[in-house]
Amino acid sequence: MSTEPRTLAFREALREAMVEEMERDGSIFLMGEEVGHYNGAYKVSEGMLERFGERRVVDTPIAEAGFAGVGIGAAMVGLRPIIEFMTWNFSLVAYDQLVSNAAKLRYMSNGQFTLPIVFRGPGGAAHGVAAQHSQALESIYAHIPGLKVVVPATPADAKGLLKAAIRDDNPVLFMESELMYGMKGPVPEGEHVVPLGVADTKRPGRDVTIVTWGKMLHVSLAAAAQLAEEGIEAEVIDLRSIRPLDAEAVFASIRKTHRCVIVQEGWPFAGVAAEIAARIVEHVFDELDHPPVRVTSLDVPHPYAKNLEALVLPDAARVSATVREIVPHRGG
Amino acid sequence: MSTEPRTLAFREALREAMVEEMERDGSIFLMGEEVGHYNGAYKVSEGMLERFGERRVVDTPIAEAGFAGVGIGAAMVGLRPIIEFMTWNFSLVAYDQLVSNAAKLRYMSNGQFTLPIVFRGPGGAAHGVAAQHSQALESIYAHIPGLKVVVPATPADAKGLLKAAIRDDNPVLFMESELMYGMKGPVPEGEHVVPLGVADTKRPGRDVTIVTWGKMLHVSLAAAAQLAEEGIEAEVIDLRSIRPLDAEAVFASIRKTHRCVIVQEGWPFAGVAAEIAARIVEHVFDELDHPPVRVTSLDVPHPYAKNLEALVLPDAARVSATVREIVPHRGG
Amino acid sequence: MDAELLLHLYRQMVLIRRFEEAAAKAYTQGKIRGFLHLYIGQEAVAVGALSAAAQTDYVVATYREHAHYLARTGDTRGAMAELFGKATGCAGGRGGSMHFYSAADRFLGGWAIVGGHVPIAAGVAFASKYRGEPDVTLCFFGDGTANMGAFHEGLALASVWRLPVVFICENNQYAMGTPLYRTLTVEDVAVRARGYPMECAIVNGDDVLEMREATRQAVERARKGGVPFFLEAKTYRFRGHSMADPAKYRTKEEVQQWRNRDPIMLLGQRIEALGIATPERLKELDAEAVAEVQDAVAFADASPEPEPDSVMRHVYVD
Amino acid sequence: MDAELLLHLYRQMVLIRRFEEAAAKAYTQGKIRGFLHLYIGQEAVAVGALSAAAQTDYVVATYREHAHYLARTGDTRGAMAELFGKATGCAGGRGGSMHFYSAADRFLGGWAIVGGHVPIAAGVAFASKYRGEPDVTLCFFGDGTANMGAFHEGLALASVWRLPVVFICENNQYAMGTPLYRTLTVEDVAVRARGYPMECAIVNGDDVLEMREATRQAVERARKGGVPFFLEAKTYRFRGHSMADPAKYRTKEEVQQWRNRDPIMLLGQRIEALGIATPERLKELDAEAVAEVQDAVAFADASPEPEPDSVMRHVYVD
Ligand SMILES: Cc1ncc(C[n+]2csc(CCOP(=O)(O)OP(=O)(O)O)c2C)c(N)n1
Ligand SMILES: Cc1ncc(C[n+]2csc(CCOP(=O)(O)OP(=O)(O)O)c2C)c(N)n1
Ligand SMILES: [Mg+2]
Ligand SMILES: [Mg+2]
Repeated sequence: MSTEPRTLAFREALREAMVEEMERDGSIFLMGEEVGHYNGAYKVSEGMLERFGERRVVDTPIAEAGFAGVGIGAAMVGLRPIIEFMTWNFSLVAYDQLVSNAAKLRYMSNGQFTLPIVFRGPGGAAHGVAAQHSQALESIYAHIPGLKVVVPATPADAKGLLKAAIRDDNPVLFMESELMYGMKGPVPEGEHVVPLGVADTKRPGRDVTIVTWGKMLHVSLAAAAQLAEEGIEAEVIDLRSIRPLDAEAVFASIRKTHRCVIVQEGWPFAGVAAEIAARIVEHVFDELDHPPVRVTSLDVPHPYAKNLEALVLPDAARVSATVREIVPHRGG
Repeated sequence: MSTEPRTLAFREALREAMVEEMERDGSIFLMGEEVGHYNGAYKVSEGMLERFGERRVVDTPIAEAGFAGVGIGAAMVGLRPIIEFMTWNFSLVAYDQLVSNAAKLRYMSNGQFTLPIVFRGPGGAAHGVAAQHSQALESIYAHIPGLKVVVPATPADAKGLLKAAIRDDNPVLFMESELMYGMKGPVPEGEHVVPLGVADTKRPGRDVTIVTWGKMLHVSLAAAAQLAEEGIEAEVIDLRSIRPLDAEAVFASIRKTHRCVIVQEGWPFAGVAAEIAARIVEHVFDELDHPPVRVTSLDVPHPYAKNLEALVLPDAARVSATVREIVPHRGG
Repeated sequence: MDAELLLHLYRQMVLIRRFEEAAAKAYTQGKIRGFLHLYIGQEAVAVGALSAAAQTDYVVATYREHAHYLARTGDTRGAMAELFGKATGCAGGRGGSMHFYSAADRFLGGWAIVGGHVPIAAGVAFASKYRGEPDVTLCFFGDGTANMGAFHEGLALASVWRLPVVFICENNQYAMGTPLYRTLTVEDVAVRARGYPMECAIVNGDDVLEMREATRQAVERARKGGVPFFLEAKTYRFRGHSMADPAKYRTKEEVQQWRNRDPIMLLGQRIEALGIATPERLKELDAEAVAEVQDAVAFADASPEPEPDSVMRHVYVD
Repeated sequence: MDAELLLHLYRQMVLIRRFEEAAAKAYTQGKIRGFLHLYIGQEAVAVGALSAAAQTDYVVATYREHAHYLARTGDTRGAMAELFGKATGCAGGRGGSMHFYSAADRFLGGWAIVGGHVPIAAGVAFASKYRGEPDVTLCFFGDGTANMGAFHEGLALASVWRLPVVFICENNQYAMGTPLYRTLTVEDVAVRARGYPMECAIVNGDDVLEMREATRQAVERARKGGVPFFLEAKTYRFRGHSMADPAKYRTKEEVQQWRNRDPIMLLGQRIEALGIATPERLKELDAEAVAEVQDAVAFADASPEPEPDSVMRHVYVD
C-alpha cells in the first residue's frame, strides 16, 4: 500500500525503485557504463555503489553488446539484472542481443528459460546533442515479440513502473529521458507498483482523445491546457507501456470523444503511433467522427541547430493546432 | 530500352543486374561473406569472382558490423559498394552502422557526403530455420529516415529495382528471399530499370485492394485467384519499395474499391502494414466502406516445427478469408 | 589407463557419429528441415571437453551442437525428436537443429548468430561468480567467430571481470566455405586471447584424451583461479558446413588426410592396442549405438507434432 | 631543427587551445548547446599527427575532434559557427560539436558512437587501395574504445585486407569517469593490435615532435607497405570528459602532474631553448591566436541560423 506521497525528482524515483528492489532481492544487480564510481552519467544511480558495493553495482567497459549479453546470460541462470544503457542510442550496437537472443530465448527453448531482465536508460532527444544522440527508439523495439517496452512520464509512474519491470519475468526495455530526470512530482513511499500494460488517463476530457507516452505527455498536457481555454476538452491518455499496449483504454476514450490525436516523439514511418492508428480503425472505426491523426517528429535525422531542433519535435502548438483542425469549433 | 523478355530465375536476375552495373561502372564492387570463392551462400553471385576478380568481388570474414562500416567508408569517398548480408538476420549486429551512420551522415554533414551504397541479401522466413533465421525486418529499417528500403517480388522487378538501387545515391536496403531465388519469370535484357518508389498493380480488380510486397505478393495473388472464382475481384498492388512509399497508388486503388487488406510477412506491431493503414485513414478515410485490415505474421518468434510455422505465416487461405469478411457477398 | 573411461568416451563418440548419420539420412527423407550442421569428425572435442567438466558446469554452444547436447544429456530421443520438429523434442519442436536446450542439464543452447552467445556465456559465468558458486561455464564456438565483435567483447569482459569461463574454439579450419587463413592473418586463433590477456592452450582436438586433459586443466584453472581460459582445438569437419553444402572448396586429399586421424578410429586403435577391448567388442558397442539411434528415430517418428494452439505460448511468461 | 616547423606547430596548438577556451566560455553563455568535449591537454597528438600526414590523407575522428578539424583545415570560423549552430558552420549547423566535416579537406568527421567510425576508416582506406591511390587514412579514437566490437572488427578487416590506415589511439587515461586500468587488464592498448597482427608503436603524445615523427613513420609504412599501423599516444585531458563533467574522479596531484607536461608549454620551452623565438615572440603568437579566435566568435555570433525551411534537406540526395 502506498502511503502519503512526497515530492521526488524523476531520477530519484527511479533510484528509489532500484534501491528498494535490490534491498528486497539479492539476485538483482545494476550494470552499465559509469553507474558505479561515477554515480551514473545522469546521476540516476547516485549513491548506489556506496550502498550495495561493486558486486551489485557494476561498472562496465564500453561494450554494450557485450554487457547486454552478459545480462542475458546471468538472467538465464536466475539473476535479475538491470542493464543501464547510458542512452538508448548506444543500445543499437547491442540490438542483436536484444532482438535475436533476449526476445527469442524463451520461445526457442519451449519455455525452459526465463529472462527476468530490465534494460533501461534515457532515450529520445535531449538539447542540442544532434542526430546520433537524439533518437526515440521505442518503435524498433516494440516491433519485436518477446520484448516488453515501458516509457514512464511522471516520477510516480517511473517508480511504480520500474518496480513492476524489475519484478517482471520477461525482458523489459525501460525508456527514460535526460530532459525529465530533474522533473519533480509526488511519489508514494515504499510499495508502489504500477502494473505494465495499463494506460492512465492523465487528464479527462470529452471532445478529443490525445494518446501519448513519455516526454510527449507533457507536451500534450500543455496543449490540452491551451485548448481548454478555447473550450475544447481534450482527454489525455498516457500509455505508460507500449508493449503490452492498453488499446482498450484508448478505445474506451474514443467511444466517448469520437476523435483521436496520437502524439509521439519518434519518427512517423511504421512507428508506435501508426500501430495505434491502425488498431483504432480496426476496432472502433464506426465510433470515429474523424480519422486518427498522428503528430510526430519530422521524418528527418535530428539536427543540432536550436531553431531546426524546435521544428523537428512535436510541441504544444503543433498538437493544439492539430486538435483544432479535427474538433468542430465550439463556444467562445 | 528493354528488348523482348526471356525467362530467368530470381537469383539470375539479381546477378544480371549486378554484372551489368559492374561492367558499366568500375566503382561498383560486391562484398560479403562467401560471395566470391563460394559463389554465394545462395549462389546469387555465382561466377562473379571469376568475372571480376578478387578486387571487385570481396569475400569477408564474419564481421557484419565491420564490413558494413567498410562499405560506408568506401562510399563516403566515392565508391559504390554492394554489401551482401548472407541473410538480413545477420544485419542486426550491424544495425548501428546502418542506423547511426549510413542513415545520418548526409544530413549531419549538411549534404557534404553522398552514400551510394546498397545493402542486400535474403530476408524473411525460409523453411524450418527457426526464430533467429526467420525474420522479415523491413519495418525496423523503414522506420529510419535516411534509408531506402526495397523488396522485389518478381525476377523482372528484382533486376530493374536492383539496377535502380545501385544507381541511387542514397543508402538502399534491398531485401530478397531464399525461397524466391529459384522462382522463374520473364526478365528484360539489358537496360531495364524500375524506379524506386513506384508501386505496381500486379492484378487489377474492382472489389478490394490488396496491398503487399515481396514474398507475400504471391500469397496475395493466389488468394486473388481463389476469390475470383467466387466472383470477388481483388486488385493486388505490389509496393516494390517500402521507402519511398508509393501511397498514391494505394489511395487511387482504394478510391475504386473502397476496401483494403494489407498483407505483410513480418510482425504486426508497428510494422509497415500499420503505416499503410494509418496513411490510408489519414488520406482517404471517406472513401472507405470498411476499415483497412492487416494480415501479418503472428506476433511470435518464428517456430521450427512445420505445422507451427504454417500457422505463423500468412497464407492464401487467411488472406481470402479476410477479404471475404470485408467484401459483401456478390454473385454465385 | 582407465579402461572404463576409454570405453565410455568411445561409446559417446560413436553414439554421436551414428546419431548424426541417421539425422543426415532423415534430412534427405525430408523428415528434418532447415539447416542441419553436422559435427562428424569433430566428436573428440565435445566429448573430451564435457567428460572433463562436472555435470553442474554450464554449456553454451552454437548451431553445431548435437554432439555437445548428447555428450551432456545422453538424450538421443529428445534430440532426434527436436530435429523432427516434434512436441517431444528437447525444445518442444520450436528450436530445431540449431536450438537444443536442457535447463535441467545446464545445457544452455544452441545459438545461431555467430559470436552472439560468447557474451552470454560470460554472463552465465558472471552469475556463478556473483553467487559464489563453483560452477564453470564452457563456451564452444568456431574458428570463423574470431573476427566478430561479440567474440571480442565477450572475451574482454570475461578477462576484466575474471569470470570462470572456458572458451573453446573448435578450429575445424573452415567457416562455411572460407578457409581460416583467408580471414585470420595469425597462425592460431589462440593468439587473439593474449591481447585481453587470457591464458590459452592449443590442443589436438582429434585426440579425445588430449582434449579431455587440456579441458580438465582449463576448467580447474577457471574454477580455482577464477579466471577465464582460452582453449583452441584443432580439428576438422568431414562433411560440408551444412547438408546444403557439397564442400567443393576442399580437395579429396585434404579431406582424406584428416579422415586418417578420425577421432573415433584413433581412439578405437588405442583401445585395441591397450588390450582394453577387441575389435569385436568395439563392433558391439557400435551396434548398440546404432540400435539406440534407431530407437530415437522411431520415437521421433511416432511423436506428435506440437499442439497447433500452443503456437503463441512461451513468447512471454504466462 | 626546422624553426619554421616548430613555430607552425606552436601556432596550431595555441590556436586550438584558445579556440576551445573560447568555446568553453561560449558554452557557459548558452551560445553552444549539447555536449562539448574539449581536447585541451591533448593538442600535441592531433597537431603532431596531422603535420606528418599529407593534406590528401584522410582523417576520421570522434566527437572530440575540434583539434583535428582545425589542424587539418585551419577553419576557425566554420568550426566556431558550427558550435553556435549557425548556417555558416562546417556542417551548416546540423552537426554541432561532435560532427564536424570538410569533404574538401578530406576531413571525414566527427563520429559520436564509440568505435563505430573505426570500420568506416578502414573502408576509406579500402577505397584508396581499390583505386590504387597513395592516400592513407588516419583514424583517431580513445583508450576506452578498445573493448568495442566495432574496434575489433575494424582492425581485423584492416589487417586481413592490408589496408593503408593508421589507427591512432589517443590514450588520455580515462573513458569518461573510468580510468583505463579498470577496463583494460593489459598495460597498453597497443597490445591488442598484436593479435591481428598489426605493427604498432607507443609514443609520448605530449611531445609534438615525437608524435609527428612516429606518425610520419606509420604513415610511410602504411603508404609504401600497404599495411595498417597502430599508434598509441599517451596523453591526458586537462578538463572533464565534457563540459558537464566536473572530473571529480581525479586527484589534483594527478592533474597537476600532467599539466607539468602541458604539450604547449613543453614546445614553447624547447623553442626558447633553441633560440628560435623569444618569450615575447611566443606571446605575440598567442595574441594572434586569441585574435583569430575572437574573429571566429564574432563571425559565429553574426552568422544566421539555418533556414527553417531547409530542415528536411539532405535527408536524401535531392
Ligand atoms: C552474425 C552471423 N553471420 C553469419 C552467419 C551465417 N553463418 C552460420 S555458421 C557460419 C560459419 C561459422 O564458422 P565457424 O565459426 O568456424 O563455425 P563452424 O561452422 O566451422 O563450426 C556462418 C557464416 C551467422 N549465423 N551469424
Ligand atoms: C557505443 C557508445 N557507448 C557509449 C557512449 C557514451 N560515451 C561517449 S564518449 C565515452 C567515453 C569514450 O572514452 P575514450 O574512448 O577513451 O575517448 P575519450 O572521450 O577519452 O577521448 C562514452 C562512454 C557512446 N558515445 N557510444
Ligand atoms: Mg569453423
Ligand atoms: Mg580516453
